[in-house]
Amino acid sequence: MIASLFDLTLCLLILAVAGAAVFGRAAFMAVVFFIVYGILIAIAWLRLGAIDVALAEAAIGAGLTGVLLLAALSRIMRNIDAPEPAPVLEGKTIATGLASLVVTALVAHAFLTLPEPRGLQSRVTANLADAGAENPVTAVLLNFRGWDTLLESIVLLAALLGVWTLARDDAWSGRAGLRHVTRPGGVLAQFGRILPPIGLLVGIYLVWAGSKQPGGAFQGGTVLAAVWIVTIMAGLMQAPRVADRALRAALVIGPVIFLALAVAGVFAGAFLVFPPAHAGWLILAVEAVLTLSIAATLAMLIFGPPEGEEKR
Amino acid sequence: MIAPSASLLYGLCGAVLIGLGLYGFVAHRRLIRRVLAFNVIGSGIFLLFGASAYRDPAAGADPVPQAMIITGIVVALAATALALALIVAHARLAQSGALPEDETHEDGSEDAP
Amino acid sequence: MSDLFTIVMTAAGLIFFAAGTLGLIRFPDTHSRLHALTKADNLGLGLIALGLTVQMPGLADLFKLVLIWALAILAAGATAQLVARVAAPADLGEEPRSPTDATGDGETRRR
Amino acid sequence: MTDSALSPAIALALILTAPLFGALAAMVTGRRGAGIALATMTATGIGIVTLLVIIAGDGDFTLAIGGWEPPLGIQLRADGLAAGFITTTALVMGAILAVAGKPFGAGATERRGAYTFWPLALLLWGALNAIFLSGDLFNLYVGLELLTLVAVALVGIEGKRETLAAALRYMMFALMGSLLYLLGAALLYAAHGTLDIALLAARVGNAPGDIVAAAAITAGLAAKTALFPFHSWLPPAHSGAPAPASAMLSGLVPKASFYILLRFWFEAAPDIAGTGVLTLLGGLGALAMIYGSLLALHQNRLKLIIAYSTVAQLGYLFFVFPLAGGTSAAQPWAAGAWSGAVFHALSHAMAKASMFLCAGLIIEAIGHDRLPGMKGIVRAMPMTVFAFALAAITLMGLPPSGGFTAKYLMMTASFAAGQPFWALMLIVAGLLAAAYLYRPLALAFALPDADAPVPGAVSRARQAAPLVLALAAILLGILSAGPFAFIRIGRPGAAVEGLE
Repeated sequence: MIASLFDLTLCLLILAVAGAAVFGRAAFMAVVFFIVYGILIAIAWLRLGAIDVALAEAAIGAGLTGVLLLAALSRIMRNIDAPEPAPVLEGKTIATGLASLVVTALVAHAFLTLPEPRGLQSRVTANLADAGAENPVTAVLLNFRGWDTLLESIVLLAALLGVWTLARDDAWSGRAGLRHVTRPGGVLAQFGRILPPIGLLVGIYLVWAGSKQPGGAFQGGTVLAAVWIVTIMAGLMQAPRVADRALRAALVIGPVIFLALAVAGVFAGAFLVFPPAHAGWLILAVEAVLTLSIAATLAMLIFGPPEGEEKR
Repeated sequence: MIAPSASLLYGLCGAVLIGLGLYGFVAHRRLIRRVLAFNVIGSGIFLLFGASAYRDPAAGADPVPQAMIITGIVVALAATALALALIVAHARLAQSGALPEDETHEDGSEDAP
Repeated sequence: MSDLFTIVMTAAGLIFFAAGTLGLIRFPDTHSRLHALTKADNLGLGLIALGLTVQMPGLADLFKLVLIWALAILAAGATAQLVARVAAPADLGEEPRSPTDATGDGETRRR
Repeated sequence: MTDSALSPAIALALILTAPLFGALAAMVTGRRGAGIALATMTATGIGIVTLLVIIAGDGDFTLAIGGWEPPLGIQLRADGLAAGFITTTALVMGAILAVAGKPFGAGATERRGAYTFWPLALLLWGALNAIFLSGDLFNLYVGLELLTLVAVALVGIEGKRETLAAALRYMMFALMGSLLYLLGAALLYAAHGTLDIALLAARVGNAPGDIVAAAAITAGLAAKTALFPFHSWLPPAHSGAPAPASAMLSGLVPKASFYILLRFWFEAAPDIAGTGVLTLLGGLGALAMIYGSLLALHQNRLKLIIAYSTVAQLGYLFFVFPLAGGTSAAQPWAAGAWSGAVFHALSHAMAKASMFLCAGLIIEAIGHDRLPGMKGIVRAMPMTVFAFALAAITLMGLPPSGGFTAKYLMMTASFAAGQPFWALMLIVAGLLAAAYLYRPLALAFALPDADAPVPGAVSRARQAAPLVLALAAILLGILSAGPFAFIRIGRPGAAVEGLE
């Protein structure tokens, strides 16, 4: 559809906010602008007809990445008392500026000279009937390119393992992340009691609706992770210990069941096969279990490595 | 000037974001700013990819790139989480948010590369 | 007729948003800024939501719109309280609170 | 053999999922990592043997995942090249996990290092197998990202300040590398509607979009293979990590990104590059070789010498592009150069892993890896020094090692191609490798100082693992006829009839 004035203003706004995020003087301001940038990109995805991606971008791209950046920034500020150094090296800036312009021009030229679109829309809709999900994006994610999604859920686990590797040896038995100080009757405690019921409802609905309308395991998992984080920040629950068996089982259950299904597919002739007759409920089962693992992994990624007692 | 299609506009916006993020990634010395720039480049690439999937609105947005972009966003989050955890762990030991070779002394003079 | 109602309502909402942003820029310290933001923006959001209610095709969408508005108000109220609590000493001229102070709410501290 | 349609799927399922199952199991049961690794080795071993028998029997085959043919679905491709890399990876991982049993063994309580090493190592193995078998560029991206995240975590596993800095530097290069690769893949899909390597071969022309995409993919993968301008992260990262991790990082991880370069340049876009670009890649490889060797010459820490040697050896892997790259039309010498590069990649994987494992055992015995401390170590650890020497022979490219076969193939190809410069570079590489590997060996055989502390005892079983690896690298040279024919099964027609 023809680009309306709204698209133009949105693009200019995106570029302005991205500029502020990249060139901003203070790191905190840059992170705040980055979160706003993430929301604007999510709106851009709506204009490009990709609602699933808009959900993912808003939940993961802006939300979780923003929280990760803020958490990391506050922990770094704790350790560094050095003043904010000059953000940009004068010497290198001209050369890098030119290089970035050249890259932008090359990429824009490559984009402008793309041949006629050869999308796979027709092929996807043709096979949608026996893919087990009416939402084409979920069908691609879980069935047509299910191997990508399986590896991707293991990438999340690998990142969590990497984060746990960075714990100090003596802190290994401690609880994950920093201790949250909350006044019992305070605002955050109340907030932590009101939000979880709604969050659980929305998260599970997102996963359930994923097979017919936009939604799915990753978007739903992110909402559920946020609910767990809020309850812990509100002091209603303690962050789990890394050695906690139930936590580890929850982290691993999704990929394990998906892998088991992949191997079971061998008897139906090929690797990772969803027989069309049962594809519907099989995909829902996999999505449910995957959501549990994704929610647990994302929340543990936000909490960070286990922190032992601080030796003052 | 013929009115550009929406996908063309967002595609070019993605290209500019890539350039912007690349500049930020190379020019900044503080690692947290470089991770932020990495995320800007990543969303620029995905925007370009998503725009190329919507070039003919009649056929609707191609679901295969959408699935790849969602996978890409989650993988970018995993990489960002690990990078930030490394930066925090390094900052705790080295009292600095930058790599040793990018460190500047108190008087702001650049140490020998 | 309903479009006219939407246009009037959203325009009013936008005016409040503009007022809130103006307050954010002009006011000297965090507390007055918070005051401007929460008052103007929440009202602006309410007006826009109200304006959109007539456009909603079905009851379910209407309920979703109200849910969005309620959650936004809840989040805005809670965060404003937290920011106010953290910024309190700086506004009252004291030096910012040391991390080990027990009265903090929602802060994180080493285990 | 049971119904033959079933066994290829079983073989691939075992190879792809066994290491991943092992990693997930090791993540839950904290202290039985070593046992799970053993079980994974047997399961994957069975899968690999079945795969080798199938490919040797009825040649290469493809398997559409979920039954969805490309361009919709992802296609796995199992040919001689893939089976060669998978077998070598299994052999190297087996030796590494055997040696890692002690330093990362399960103590009374669960320790951080002992807990995280096993899942990370098995995830690395799973990622490698997924990359070697995949035929889809985006699937290769996800596999490569899994490999990189695990590799960065392994570099930082000891948690000291310099290893964290090394892991961060590696992470920054890796992040930029994967972004460039992603940009290339996105442009290719936008232009051709598929990312399957076989389908791309027919569709990729030299439109501007394809050229920018190829440049982005090559630059991204070059950053991950530490080619010359992007090599600065490798030495501190590989020398800082514990020895079993360094063996994986140096021996296997860069091979995955080089493997994808081979798949892309020789199967997805054979005609896209002009000779200029190919000579540039070869030139950068030569620069890496010279730079790495010269710096290895005056390091005084054993692991740093071996790490700089990796930069050098990875460098002249890239000679394959000027020699065999370019037009897909049959060039008489192309097969020789291509097989030479694959031989070099496989023998380097085994020899380098063996060398890092030997270095690890020596460090366990004398407590540090400064060269003077190695004086007269041969008396205390004859097997380890013998393995180190065999591995050194392979890296120098002396007969009868696999390294020599690789050099021989590439040199004859460079003379046949009328570009003797690369042959000269290969000779210089061999001489420099001899120079920087001679110093540790000379010290090992020298008379120990009178007051030198007695090196600790290291169990013979653990010394056997690097010896087996070094012998395998030598055997690759002696019995090179078999592997030479095997890795060329399933090669695109153009390069098969080459130097007979």
